[in-house]
Amino acid sequence: MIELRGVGKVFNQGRHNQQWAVRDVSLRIETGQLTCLRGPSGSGKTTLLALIGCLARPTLGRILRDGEPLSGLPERFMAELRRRTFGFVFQRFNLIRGLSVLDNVMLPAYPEAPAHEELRERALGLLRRFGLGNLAGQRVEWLSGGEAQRTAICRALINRPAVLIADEPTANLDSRLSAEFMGIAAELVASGKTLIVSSHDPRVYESPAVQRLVGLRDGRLEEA
Amino acid sequence: MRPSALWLTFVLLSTLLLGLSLLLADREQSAAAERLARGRAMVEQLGLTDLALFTEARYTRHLTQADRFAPFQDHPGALEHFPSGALVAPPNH
Amino acid sequence: MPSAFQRQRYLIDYSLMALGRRPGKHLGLLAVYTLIVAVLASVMLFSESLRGEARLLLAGAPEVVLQRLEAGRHALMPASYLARIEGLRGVSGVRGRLWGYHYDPFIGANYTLMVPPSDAPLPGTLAIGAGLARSRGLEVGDLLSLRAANGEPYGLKVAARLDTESELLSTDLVLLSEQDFRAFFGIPADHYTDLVLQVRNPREVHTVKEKLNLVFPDSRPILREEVLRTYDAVFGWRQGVVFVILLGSVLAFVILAWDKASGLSAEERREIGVLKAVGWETADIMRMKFWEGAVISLSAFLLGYLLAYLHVFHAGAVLFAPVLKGWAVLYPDFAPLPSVDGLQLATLFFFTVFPYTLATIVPIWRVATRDPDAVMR
Amino acid sequence: MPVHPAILALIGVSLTVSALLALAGAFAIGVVRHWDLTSGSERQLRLERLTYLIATLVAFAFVAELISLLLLVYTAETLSDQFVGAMCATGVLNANPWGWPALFLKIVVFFSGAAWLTLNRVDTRSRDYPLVRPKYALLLGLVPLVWMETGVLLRFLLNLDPAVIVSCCGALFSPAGQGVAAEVSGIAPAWGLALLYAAALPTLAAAWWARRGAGAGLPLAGLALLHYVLALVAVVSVIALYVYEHPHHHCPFCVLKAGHHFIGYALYVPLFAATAWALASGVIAPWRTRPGLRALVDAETRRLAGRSLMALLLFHAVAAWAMLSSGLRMAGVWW
Repeated sequence: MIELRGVGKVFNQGRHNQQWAVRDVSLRIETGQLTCLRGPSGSGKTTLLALIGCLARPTLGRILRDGEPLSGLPERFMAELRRRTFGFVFQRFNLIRGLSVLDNVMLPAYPEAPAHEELRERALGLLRRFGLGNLAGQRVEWLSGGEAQRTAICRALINRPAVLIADEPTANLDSRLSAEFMGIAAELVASGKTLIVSSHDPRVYESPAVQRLVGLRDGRLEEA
Repeated sequence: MRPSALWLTFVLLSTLLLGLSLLLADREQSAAAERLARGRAMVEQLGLTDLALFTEARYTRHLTQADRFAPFQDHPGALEHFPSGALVAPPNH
Repeated sequence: MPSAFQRQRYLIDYSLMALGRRPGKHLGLLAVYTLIVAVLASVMLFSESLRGEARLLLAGAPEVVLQRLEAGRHALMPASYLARIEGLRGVSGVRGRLWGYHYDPFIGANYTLMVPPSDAPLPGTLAIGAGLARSRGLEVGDLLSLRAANGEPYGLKVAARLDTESELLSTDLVLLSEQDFRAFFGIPADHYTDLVLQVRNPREVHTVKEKLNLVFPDSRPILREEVLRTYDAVFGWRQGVVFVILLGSVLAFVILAWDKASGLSAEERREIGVLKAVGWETADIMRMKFWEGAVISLSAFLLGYLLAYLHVFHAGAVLFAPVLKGWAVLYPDFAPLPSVDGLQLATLFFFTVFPYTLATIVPIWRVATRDPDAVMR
Repeated sequence: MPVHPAILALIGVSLTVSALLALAGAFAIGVVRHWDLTSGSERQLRLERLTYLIATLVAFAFVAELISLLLLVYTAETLSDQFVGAMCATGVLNANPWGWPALFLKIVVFFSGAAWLTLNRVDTRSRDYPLVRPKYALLLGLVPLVWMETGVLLRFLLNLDPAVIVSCCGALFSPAGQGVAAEVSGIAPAWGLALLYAAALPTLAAAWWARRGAGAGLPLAGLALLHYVLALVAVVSVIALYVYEHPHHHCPFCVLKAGHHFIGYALYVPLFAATAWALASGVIAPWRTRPGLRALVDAETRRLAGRSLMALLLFHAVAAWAMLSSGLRMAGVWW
């Protein structure tokens, strides 16, 4: 269970364009649930996801997971948490061009340095599970939107993370692929993963798969 | 085939070749021992002092016999102009 | 806990994949850097080989050569000096040497004419070096006629050809009898070119030198030690000079490496952000980037050295011939004796890898410590 | 000074290392002054990033120092034939008064570099950078040491004059002479060996115990230092004699020659490595008392002790092999 206490994040601290992206957010995210952050763009959804996923450090407040501090750790441990506990699916997928699909999926596991053969098998297994088995050798630049997102999902799952974070997953997808994504999301939650999704797309926050809806406006929690 | 496997094999292979070149050099040194002995005998017998590497001019042909200002003896204003002069410093005695 | 080596291997994987994304540029960079290292290594190997051979061959050089100087120029040595030297304590033997130069306009080459102290060719005949024979197309039995000091052609029959094995010493040598030498150059009977001395106790050679300086103020003793040190300096000097020049090109490469490491395109910077976002530590990114530099500089060192070894010892340093030959017509045909000095190898490795890596520390650090959350926006 | 590429390399390295250390020191001062882990401010983030740069600069300088130590000895060894009267590195180091200080300072910098990197490694592995202040204080102490070493080395290299007649190792390392080298050479081989093994056994035991138990860093470091000194004494007084198969040739540098199959490097590298690891485990030992650090320091000590043990065993194997396989038989004379 992830708990946020009075978390705030400011950008350009001390300069004229100082801006509080997230202000005094206190929130509990249950394990094994799909939590959706709803709010217009610029409401701090993405920043909040970054704080939860240890991509950034809060300026104020603390974030804990099962009582253990997530924020305020040296960068080395933040990276370790990103690698082992969290899996990320970015809005623009952020796949690394020039590398094959298989390589992209394996990348997050490089610092763990598992046996190479075992890692390859695990990656291929994931790709086959999401119907990308035959695209393993393909360069990621030539993938379609849906294929790219599923590759990103495989990459997020390679280190068997407990929590999956998806930022505006359906922003670049048509309704068929969005429905397909929500299906995958439901399936992942059913298999025990905790999912945190941010979106302002009704196909996401009105989907039955969402167990908890959190509203956000101008960096503050909206009293739902 | 992992890219690192390829590159590490290349490094291993060329390091072995490098080691081989060191061994080869040692072997060649000993193989050339009598040739060098014969050469030394010629030097001793004829009283030679220099290698016949740069035969363009007397001070480059017999470096050890020339001295610092030998190159400029042709006439006071002569500039030392042989290519080998660029490679060979006038001896310090 | 996977071994450190395993983790490094994965980082090398990524570095190579990253380099592989733009093969043209990186292979070009590697090729040029390898070429520079190859030239640097060739100069070192060639000089070291010649220095070694010179030291071995010239170990037989005369212990002391006494040269007479007139107005600062090399002059003939009167026979009277011989008698005066024999009286010197510490000198166990002395003999006069007869040698000189002759410019042959026919092929535009300088010959070294010399009278061997023992078993000299019969009067009217001569022995010639292999290089000379080759460039004049002379065989044993042919006649070689040169213009004597008095302007008349002076013909001698070729009695022998010196072995090509010793060309490094004898490529331009002409050995003839004392009688022919003196007639050819018009040198009076009681004069020699210079004197060669044997010293009873090699340790005393310095004291003998002092004595010679006192007794013969107009002449200059040259010790064998100085002969050897001259060749050490000659090849050492060339190594040093060429080294410093080529360091300029290594420096250019260092600036290139610095620029490549810091001048990352937006695409590459975003990629590093993605790597960090998916779980790579700053230290991993830095090591990966260092591996990128190490792959290029280490490969350049290994390839460059091996190419240089093949070039110098199997292709007879053919690329250096024009520089070494200069304007000499007579150039010894010799295969450099392979000799590799570990110190040079270590220095070569040092100058290839160290500056290249050093230049990239700060740029790599700056790139590796970017915020991962920039990727989300 | 002979224009030899190796000397250019040595000068290049020492100047670079001084510059790197100065840069690292400057950053360290900035970090120590404003360090406050609890604040999430951007300045704290920047300071944390700086620690990576400092660690990289020092690690790079340390590797460069290690290479230049080997290069210095190897250069002195190879250039010995250009120095009148020098038969090996000793002669070259005698060429002017800065030779030996340059070598000793390089060794001291090498050991302190190893210690700092170990301290840094423990600090970065813990959750709250506990050793930030002590480690950067040690770094600020290291900077002047490196500058002094660079100054001495430059004076040595720039004043190297081949024409100077130098006294070779025969003169320096002979019982008849005076000075430390002579006294060490004068020690009876039996005593030399006895002292070596008297130091070796407890050191090996300490390393073995440190590898299994906990918190044996300090005793291991102390014993290893003692063993290091006695090992060098043993090399000069007895081991070298067996390598040269000559009862009066005490020189510790001639073992580096190719003629002796570079056995010198097989002896010295493990000895230096073992001592460096042991000293490093000693440096981190006092921090066991800190709450968050006990487990980390113990794990690191076990790792270092294991490596130190391996290197010590290798050194003694090479030394024993050198003595046993030597043609010199001194039974009955020495023992």
